[in-house]
This record gives sequence, C-alpha cells and structure tokens, in this order.
Amino acid sequence: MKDHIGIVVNNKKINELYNVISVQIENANLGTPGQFYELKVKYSQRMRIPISIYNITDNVVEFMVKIVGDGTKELTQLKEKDTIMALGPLGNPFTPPQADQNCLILSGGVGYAPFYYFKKHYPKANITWFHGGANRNEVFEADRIFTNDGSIGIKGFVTADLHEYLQNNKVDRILTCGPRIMMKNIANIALPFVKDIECSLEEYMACGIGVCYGCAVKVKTAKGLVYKTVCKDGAIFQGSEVIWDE
Amino acid sequence: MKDHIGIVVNNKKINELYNVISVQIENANLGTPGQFYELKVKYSQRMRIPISIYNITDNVVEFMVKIVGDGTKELTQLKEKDTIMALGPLGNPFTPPQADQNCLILSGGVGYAPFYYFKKHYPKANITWFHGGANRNEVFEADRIFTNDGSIGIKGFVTADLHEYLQNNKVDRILTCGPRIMMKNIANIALPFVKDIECSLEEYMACGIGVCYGCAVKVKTAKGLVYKTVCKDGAIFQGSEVIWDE
Amino acid sequence: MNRLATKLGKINFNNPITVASGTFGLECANFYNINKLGAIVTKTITPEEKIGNPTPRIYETECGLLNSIGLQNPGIDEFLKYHVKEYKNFSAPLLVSFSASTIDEFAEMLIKLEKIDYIKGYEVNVSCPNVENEGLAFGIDAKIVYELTKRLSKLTEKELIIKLSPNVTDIVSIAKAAEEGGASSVALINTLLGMAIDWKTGKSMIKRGVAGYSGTAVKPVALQMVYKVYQALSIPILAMGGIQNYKDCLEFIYAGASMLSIGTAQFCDPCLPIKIINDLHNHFTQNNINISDIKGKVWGID
Amino acid sequence: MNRLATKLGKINFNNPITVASGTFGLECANFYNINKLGAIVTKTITPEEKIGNPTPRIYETECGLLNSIGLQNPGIDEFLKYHVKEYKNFSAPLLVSFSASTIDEFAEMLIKLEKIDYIKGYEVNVSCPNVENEGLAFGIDAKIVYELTKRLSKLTEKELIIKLSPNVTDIVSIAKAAEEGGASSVALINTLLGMAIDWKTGKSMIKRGVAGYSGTAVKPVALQMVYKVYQALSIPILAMGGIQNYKDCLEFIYAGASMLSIGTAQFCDPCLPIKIINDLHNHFTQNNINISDIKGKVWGID
Ligand SMILES: Cc1cc2nc3c(=O)[nH]c(=O)nc-3n(C[C@H](O)[C@H](O)[C@H](O)COP(=O)(O)OP(=O)(O)OC[C@H]3O[C@@H](n4cnc5c(N)ncnc54)[C@H](O)[C@@H]3O)c2cc1C
Ligand SMILES: Cc1cc2nc3c(=O)[nH]c(=O)nc-3n(C[C@H](O)[C@H](O)[C@H](O)COP(=O)(O)OP(=O)(O)OC[C@H]3O[C@@H](n4cnc5c(N)ncnc54)[C@H](O)[C@@H]3O)c2cc1C
Ligand SMILES: Cc1cc2nc3c(=O)[nH]c(=O)nc-3n(C[C@H](O)[C@H](O)[C@H](O)COP(=O)(O)O)c2cc1C
Ligand SMILES: Cc1cc2nc3c(=O)[nH]c(=O)nc-3n(C[C@H](O)[C@H](O)[C@H](O)COP(=O)(O)O)c2cc1C
Ligand code: FES
Ligand code: FES
Repeated sequence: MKDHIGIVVNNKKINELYNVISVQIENANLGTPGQFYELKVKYSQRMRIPISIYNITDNVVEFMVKIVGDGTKELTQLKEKDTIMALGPLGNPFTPPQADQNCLILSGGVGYAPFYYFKKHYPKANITWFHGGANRNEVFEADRIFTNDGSIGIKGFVTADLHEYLQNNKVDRILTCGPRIMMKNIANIALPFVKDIECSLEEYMACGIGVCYGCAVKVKTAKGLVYKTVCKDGAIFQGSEVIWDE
Repeated sequence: MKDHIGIVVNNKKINELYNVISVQIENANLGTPGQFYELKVKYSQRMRIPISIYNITDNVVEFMVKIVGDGTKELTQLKEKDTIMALGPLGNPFTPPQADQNCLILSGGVGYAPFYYFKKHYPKANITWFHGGANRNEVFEADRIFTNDGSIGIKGFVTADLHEYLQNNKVDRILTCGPRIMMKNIANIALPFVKDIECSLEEYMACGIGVCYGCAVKVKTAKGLVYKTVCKDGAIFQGSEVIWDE
Repeated sequence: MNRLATKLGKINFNNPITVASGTFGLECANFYNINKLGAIVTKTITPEEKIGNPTPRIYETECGLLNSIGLQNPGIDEFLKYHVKEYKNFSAPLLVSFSASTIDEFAEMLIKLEKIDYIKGYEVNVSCPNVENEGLAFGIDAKIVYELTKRLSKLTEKELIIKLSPNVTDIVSIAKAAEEGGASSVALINTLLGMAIDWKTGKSMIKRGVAGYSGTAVKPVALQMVYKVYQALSIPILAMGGIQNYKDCLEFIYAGASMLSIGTAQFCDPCLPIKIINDLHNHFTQNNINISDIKGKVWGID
Repeated sequence: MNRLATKLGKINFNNPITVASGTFGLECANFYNINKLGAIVTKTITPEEKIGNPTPRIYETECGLLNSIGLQNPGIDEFLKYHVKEYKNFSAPLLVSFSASTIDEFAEMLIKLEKIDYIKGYEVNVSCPNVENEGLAFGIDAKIVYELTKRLSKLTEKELIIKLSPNVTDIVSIAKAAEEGGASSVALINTLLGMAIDWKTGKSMIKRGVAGYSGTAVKPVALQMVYKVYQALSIPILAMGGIQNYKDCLEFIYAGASMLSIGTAQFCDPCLPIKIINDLHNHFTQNNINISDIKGKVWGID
C-alpha cells in the first residue's frame, strides 16, 4: 500500500458511459481481486475516487470506470502518458475459491469490474456469472444477462430468477457487487440457500485507509451492532452480517 | 459595454513574463485608449481579470499580459479558437490630446500597455514616452528606456531624470500608468511643473462595473475626501486629486 | 400558471430570484432587463453618508471572496433626494436595505422611507461585519433584534425582512426573535468573517484585517442555517450564500427558502440572475413542479 | 540550529506540523515515518464506546468536506487497554484528544490518562458538532469552558490544549476563559456547521442532516479566528482549518499560530504532513528565518 504515481498507458471508451483505463503502477501485480485503488488526477482539487481492480497484467492495472459525476468524468478524460496518483491496493480481496466450490457471481452495472479479474485470477474455479444492468450500455460478457429495459438478455433485475436458480442448482458461495438495493435483495433471497455471500460494498470515502471512519457500514458482530469501514475492514462483507436497512 | 464572448485568434509570447493575446470581440472598435476589459477564462472558477486595451484592429483587441499569478497565467495559456468572456470596454479613456499639447507618457512595466494604443489612436499628437522596468524583460519600445538593473537603457527608475527634464522642456500633460509608488513619485515631482497628470490606477476588482465599491481609491473633491471606483469613475484619475498615501 | 411564482410575508413575486444587497446596482441594466428579476434589493443605506473603508477592500480566496466595503453609501437623505427615483420606473418590486446604530435611528429611517410608495419592502441589515457598532452588534443579540423588529413592524405595513448574521452561536434564536417582533420574513446569510494574509510578506490582503467572506465556500454554512431556521420558524426565508446556479437554488428551496438572492457569483457573470431564472423555469417545467412542491422538503435525515 | 523548532505552553516540538484529530491514524505509518511529525494527535476518545453516526457520513462539496462521524471510538477503557500502547514506541510527542458530557466525566478521563507517562499532553475537544450534548455544548459557553479548564488544569502538569468551536458569536471570550482556567494552549478551529442536499431529489447528503465542514473553504474563517485570539491571549495557539500547503502554514503563523494541524487535506495526499515540513524547512532556510521571526507579525492592518 503506497501512494503511487501511475502512468496512463491507455484509456479506451467502451460506450457512452464506460471507459477502461490502463495505468502502469509499481508493484501492481500484488493486487488481488476485490481490492481497489484510490485514484486522484494530479492537480485536480477533488478528493480521491475509489475504483476496483478490473484487471492486472505486468504491473498495468486496468480500471473500468462508469461516468456518474465530475470525478469519474475527469478520469475518462485522461490521456496516454498522463500521470495519476494511485493509492493502493486497498481493502481486502474476495476469498479465493476452493476447488470443489460452485461460485455464483451476481453483478450489477459497474459492479462487474472486480469479477473480471476474479475470474481471470482463478482460472480453475467453477464460476457461474449473472450480470444485470439498466440497458445495453451497462451489460458485459457473462453467463446470463439481464437488462431492466429488456434491450438485451432477459428483461428484469439480475435477481429475476435467482430464487428458482438456487432451488435447482447447488451454489456454495455467492459473490456480488452492485447497487446496495440489489445486494440487499440478493441476501434476502439467497441466505436461506447459501450461507457464504460475499458482498463488495460502496460508501463515500475520504481517507481510504481506515483512519477517518467516513466509509462506515453497520454490521452485526458478537459485540452487537458496530460500524466497520468499507476501505479497511471491507470492501467485502458477508451478506448475513450487513444491516441493509441503515 | 456587454459581456462578450471573445474568440482568441492569437496568443504570442513576448518573453518569459509577457504575452500579447489577440481576441476577436464584437464591436471592439468602440474601445478607446485607457479603457479595459474584464476577462474571464470560460469554466475557470476565478473572478475576472481587468486588462487594458493594448491595441485594436478590426474588432480584434490585443491585450498585453504580464504573468503575476494564477489568473494571468491562465490567460497566457489560452490557445487559438478558445473562447473567453470579455466584459467591456470598461472605464474612462485618457483625455484625447490637443493639437498643440506636449504629452509626456511615463510608464512602468505592464503599465506600458494602454499607451501603445493611445499613441496609435492619436497619430498626430506630440508624444514623448519614457518607459521603465525592473529588467530587460519589462522594457518595450519607447523614446527613453530605464531599467532598475541597468541591463538595458538608463539604470534607474523612470523618474530618474524627470525633475531635470521638466525644468528643461515644456510639458503640458503627463499620462502615466505603472506601480502606485511610481505614479506617486511622478505626481510629487511633476505637479509643480504640470497640472494635468492623468494616472491610470489599479485596484483589486470584483464587479468591474461600479456596483460593489470594491476597487476604491481615495480622492480629494469639493465635498472632501471620498472613495471613487477605479472601474467606473476611473481608471484615470488626476495625480493632484489622488490621496497617494492611503 | 407561473411555476416560478413565490411570496415572502406580504408580497408576491413573479419568480424567486433577487440580488444580494451590495452586489447589484442599476449599472446591471446594461446587461439585462432588470424587470425580469423577482425583486430588486438596494445596497444598504445608513442614516449618514459613509465614505467606506480604506483599501484594499476586496480579495479573492481559493473559493470565496473577502470584502470590506464598509457600507459606502450617500446616506438616506441623499438617497431619497437623488437615487431612489432611479428605481421608480422598474416594475420589479423594490426592497430597500438599510442599517443604523440605534433602534431610534432605524425607526427614523423607516419613517422616511415609508413616504416612497414604490418601495415595496425593507431588508433590515443587522448583520454587516464591516462597520463597527453598526448593524452587527444588533444581529448577534436576540433581545435587541426583538426590540428593533417590534418597533419597526409597528411603523410599516410593507414587507419587513430582517437580514441575519451567520457569525453567531445560535441563529435560530435570533430568527425567532425577529419573528416574534413582527418581521414578515428573514434573510440569511450575510457574510461570514474571514481573513487572508500574503504568505510571502505577512501583509493582510484587506486593510481592515478581518473582512466579510462570501461565495461558493459559504454555501454549506448558509444551507445549514436556512434549514434550521425553516424548521423553527413559520415566516418565509430569503436565502443567500454562495449561490452560483439553479442547482444551488434548488438545494436552498429544499432546505426551506421561499426566495433567493444572488450575490458574489454575479461578479463572474453579470447576467447570472437571468440565466438562473431561465434554468429554474426549465427545471420546474420539465419536472412539472412548482416551488411549493419542494420547499422545505429535504429528506433522508435521521 | 533547528529553524522549525517551536513550542506550545509546556512542550518543545521539533517542528510545528501535527495532524488534526480524527483525520490521522497509525495506518499513516505505511506512508511515512511518523516520528518526523512535530506531534501526534489521536482521534477523540470518549468515556464510553461510541459506535458513531448512521451513514452517509461524508460528502465532498465544491471546496470543502462535510463529515458526520459522530466520534466513533472504543471508549477510554478499551483505548487504554489496547490502543494507547501502539503509540508507545514513537518518539514524536503524543497528544491525546478526549471529550465528554460533564465536567466530572472530563476529569475522570484525565485522571485515567495521567497514568500513561508517554502521553505528553491533551487536546480537550469541547467543540465536536457531530454529537448531541457532548463537547459542543461546552465549547459555546465561556463560563463552562472556564470551569472545565480550571478543574482539568489542577489535575495535570502536562500540556493542556483546549480545542475551540468556530460556531460561536465570540471565540475570543471563550479562548480567554480557557486561558484564565489554566489551559497551556488553545487549538482552533474545529469544524464549522454545514449541510448539502442533492438538488435532483432533495435528499440530504449526510444522514444526520447538519455536519461538520472543513477543508479549503474554511481557511479564511480559521485565519480570522486565530488572528483575533492571538491578539487577545498570551498562551500559544495550535491552528488548523483548511491547511493544504506550506503557504497556508505561513499565513497562520503570521496570524499568530505556534503550531499547525493538517486535517482534511491528508485525504488528498496521505504524505502531505511530511511534504509540508520539508517545504517549510526550505522556506525558512532560504529566507534565513525561524518561526518566532514571523509569528503574529501580520501587518498592513488599519
Ligand atoms: C470500493 C469501491 C470500489 C469502486 N469501484 C468502482 C469501479 O471499479 N468503477 C467505477 O466506475 N466506480 C467504482 N466505484 C464507485 C466510484 O468510486 C464512484 O462512482 C465515484 O467516486 C463517483 O465520483 P464522481 O465524482 O464521478 O461522482 P459524484 O459527483 O461524487 O457523484 C455522482 C453520483 O454518484 C453517487 N456516488 C458518488 N460516490 C459514491 C460512493 N462512494 N458511494 C455511493 N454513491 C456514490 C452520488 O450520490 C451521486 O449520485 C467504487 C466505489 C467503491 C467504494
Ligand atoms: C484597470 C486595470 C488595467 C490593467 N491592465 C493590465 C494589463 O493590460 N496587463 C496586465 O498584465 N495586467 C493589467 N492589470 C493588472 C491585472 O489585472 C492583475 O495583474 C491581475 O488581476 C492579477 O491576477 P493574477 O490571478 O494573475 O494574480 P494574483 O494571484 O491575483 O496576484 C498576484 C500578485 O499581483 C497582485 N495583484 C493582483 N491583482 C491586483 C490588482 N488588481 N491590483 C493590485 N495588485 C494586484 C497581488 O497582490 C499579488 O501580489 C490591470 C489592472 C487594472 C485594475
Ligand atoms: C462586495 C459585497 C458587498 C456587500 N454589501 C452588503 C451590504 O451593503 N448590505 C448587506 O446586507 N449585505 C452586503 N453583502 C452581503 C451579501 O448581500 C450577501 O449576504 C453575502 O455576500 C452572501 O451571499 P453570496 O455568497 O451570494 O455573495 C455584500 C457582499 C459583498 C460580496
Ligand atoms: C473526518 C473528520 C473527523 C474528525 N474528527 C475529529 C475528532 O474526532 N475530534 C476533533 O477534535 N476534531 C475532529 N475533526 C476536526 C479536525 O480535527 C479539524 O479541527 C477540522 O477538520 C479543521 O481542519 P481541516 O480543515 O484541516 O480538516 C474531524 C474532521 C474530519 C474531517
Ligand atoms: S474512507 Fe476513511 S475510514 Fe474509510
Ligand atoms: S470592481 Fe466593483 S465597483 Fe469597481
């Protein structure tokens, strides 16, 4: 974990909303799936923007960025050779899959990002991947595709046939990342079937390193309800421990 | 007076400190020597920067800009075809010279700017021009040149031989623009010889149009001491009316 | 239907956008049709002429503006004799801002102003930080604000707006005092106190040292105060502090504002008030709402 | 000669740069050698564990940060049992920040903390805006600040810093109360109060509504308060509020600061405190000055 000076080697527009930005970062190969960097465009006044590792090859980290506001927009405007501060890798990775485990990935929108690297990093894992998005711009390669507007794949949320699927298939673990409401629904639907649901949560961040308690998420523990930090204790939490209705 | 959308047609570096920026502005030909524009780089958060008219040709205004801080630096980074908001022309012009008047111009540093257009605008006027600057970067074409470091022209302030000059030459009007301390010294030295000393003053500005009273300068009037505004009542004031030691 | 229609205590306005006292003058008529404003607010007038503070009076910080004008103005008599007439032929309602050092002086000023029928209301400035013993001393003491408002409210039937200082421990108690005294609305915020120093030389950027701080930087502070005052009072709020665009206006309306003043941001763009009116109109039309649909309706607070 | 040497009331520091309470943790040791700091200030500790406020707790505005952490901390007993040890092996002087709801509680906490010899001083937080009836109620009342300080100053020989709230009508009177009560220094400012609302939906960006406002935007306010307090007091000032670079530090030193805390700006750059120390060192060397040459020496004020 260090505040690296990253060098942009490529910035590719995938569609109106998404870019994939490739950044050369010292020791980046140490990053594991589920971890993220806090990026900062040099000379920009803004605080940092947490972005998941989407892929790593030869110390070049790829970030999949969805434009939602000024900060993400700035990221997509970076050009080759621009420098960018990259603090990380931060947070904890998803638990590595075991050989005999059936993993079900459920991703929504830009929640797709961390699983691309997960799948690449664990080539032998048994993975089934459902992905959902609002429309065709929010959809990427997966085993089953959902869109809210039905423009591609199955019309509906990524949870549309989850209950049925879990009734008919053996799933040992669920890994999920996406809007909070999606992950909450997944936890509600899936917990009767699957104990181990790893959710990658989002919260506004300030420090990114666990000192400010800004990125809090309420979880059940042996000691009662406490706030843990997404940046240091997370971003991965068990679906069963998160207090979803906070 | 309007908030025009100017289009940069040229931005020429003269030396490390100075640029001349040419901006095409609607109806710019109406501007007269001594007036200024409040410039604003589009999408910059900063307030406006008052810059004198350095030259006008065919509705293209040239501005001579000295880099002293972030705002002037931004101006020098403008590229051809960039747009820039230009509020003006603002303020009052220097009084037009009469046919038989001997005008002495005394400028310091970037205070050179308004007189270039003055001289061009009144080709028949009898003008003698002394210009002074800290070093050779601050010096431009004039009848007599002074530098503080002696790197070019006469070593010393622009006022170095003023007293002597006024003793030996008939001067009907002085026009001056430069650091306040320079203009103060000029007023002190020259008032015994010349009543009519037009000084172009500088003050921090906010509105630029006379509504906020931010750019105040203390002057003697029949009613006593009052604050007038540089942007609307000025920028030209008589050396005899300004309270220099405020 | 005019979606932008709004009102303070006693006046209806065509739209909620006006200009902050001291940041606007009739020179702005060179840039747009002033009658398109919801209202016009004058620079603060005092009982006697004020020549204002020494210079420098203005300094721009990273994200705000420091000013130390010192209420430069010709005094009420000169104002009534020469200047007020210039406002006569505008159809936008005229609100006159005034300030004084004692309750009696405030009352005398109001009596003089009452004679002008085209003045539609008053913004009573009890909060200017740039003059000593004038305005601010009032604005920080709930009891005095109550006494002052009680006195003034008996002297007029017109809109009586008390403009509050943010430089207080508890703005709600002072706003309440104004309400209890009979104010028909409150305006907030005046400038915060601020300072800037040249790091190279140690020189104060403003001759008086401490100045009034306005602009983008103060918006979160203003919003918080508007929100709290709206929760506690039943008279309407004229809100200001760092408004730069129609989005900022919407934030303030959600917090509880009935009307909004544009101040410092005009120095970047003199036409801004009109642009904001247009943008608000478009936003309300597109979303099929009017001000009362969202006023004070901030949610998600625990 | 160490040009950066400075002191508060009782401790000498190698340099004037420390970290603002709540914005620093030992995690920062991953980024730089913490012993290079002039001092270490802990996150505020309270008598009992606090789980903190609901989320969202953080929101970045145009030029500042809103936070509503709610003093999340394990409580003093847990702190003394597990956490304080982690600070033992650092040579940078350790200052512990603490807060409570009654004078008795403050005193009890101090008595417990006194047992740890490597704690070199205390930053008494009477000014946190994000908890009800804790801290802030104290910080706005000069009489209570005086009583509290008097009580605490009798219980310790160590550095006793009272950290003041900017959300008051007159910070000087409160700073004076701390001085009269026996504080060896004062720290200012804690966060302003601020708010932000999503203009599209009307949702508060912070779950608790009103939050603490810090960062660049608050610097002019902080500077003004440091200046005024320096003029009125004789004990030293630990200054903070929007410091982003060594130039900002120089502004505060000219205004009267003896020492400086870096807060929000660390979130942009975790190594910032060290960079600032280096930059200050270079500036002082190049100009052949030390802190006392410029402390409080702002000029050009009329
Ligand atoms: C651990 C982690 C990993 C992430 N990985 C990725 C990634 O791989 N790719 C990617 O594109 N994005 C990712 N994000 C989200 C990304 O950080 C935010 O979209 C970004 O910070 C928004 O900044 P902005 O300035 O563009 O938008 P803003 O203008 O700040 O906000 C735009 C909108 O997004 C919402 N928003 C902004 N930040 C957050 C936040 N932190 N939590 C919840 N809502 C927010 C706001 O409410 C607003 O509606 C991740 C977030 C976290 C916490
Ligand atoms: C009527 C008028 C005409 C002018 N004409 C020209 C011109 O033709 N060419 C040109 O280059 N400049 C001109 N100036 C000066 C120019 O406006 C300032 O240099 C500019 O605003 C500085 O902005 P900045 O952001 O670069 O510097 P800042 O970072 O704001 O300041 C840098 C330094 O300049 C000083 N400074 C900045 N603005 C002013 C000011 N308004 N008055 C006094 N000191 C100031 C500051 O104290 C500081 O030391 C004119 C000013 C006025 C009032
Ligand atoms: C240059 C300037 C002059 C001001 N003069 C006055 C004044 O005369 N009377 C008054 O009540 N407020 C005055 N104010 C305060 C504004 O009316 C307003 O309350 C404050 O600036 C906050 O709004 P803003 O951030 O949009 O500017 C002045 C503000 C500025 C910047
Ligand atoms: C996230 C965050 C948490 C904070 N927590 C505390 C705290 O626990 N105790 C305290 O006294 N101040 C706390 N503060 C206030 C800071 O210590 C500091 O006084 C304030 O932020 C101003 O400085 P800055 O603008 O440099 O951040 C906190 C500030 C922030 C931003
Ligand atoms: S962002 Fe500071 S603790 Fe997570
Ligand atoms: S800058 Fe506003 S009056 Fe001159």
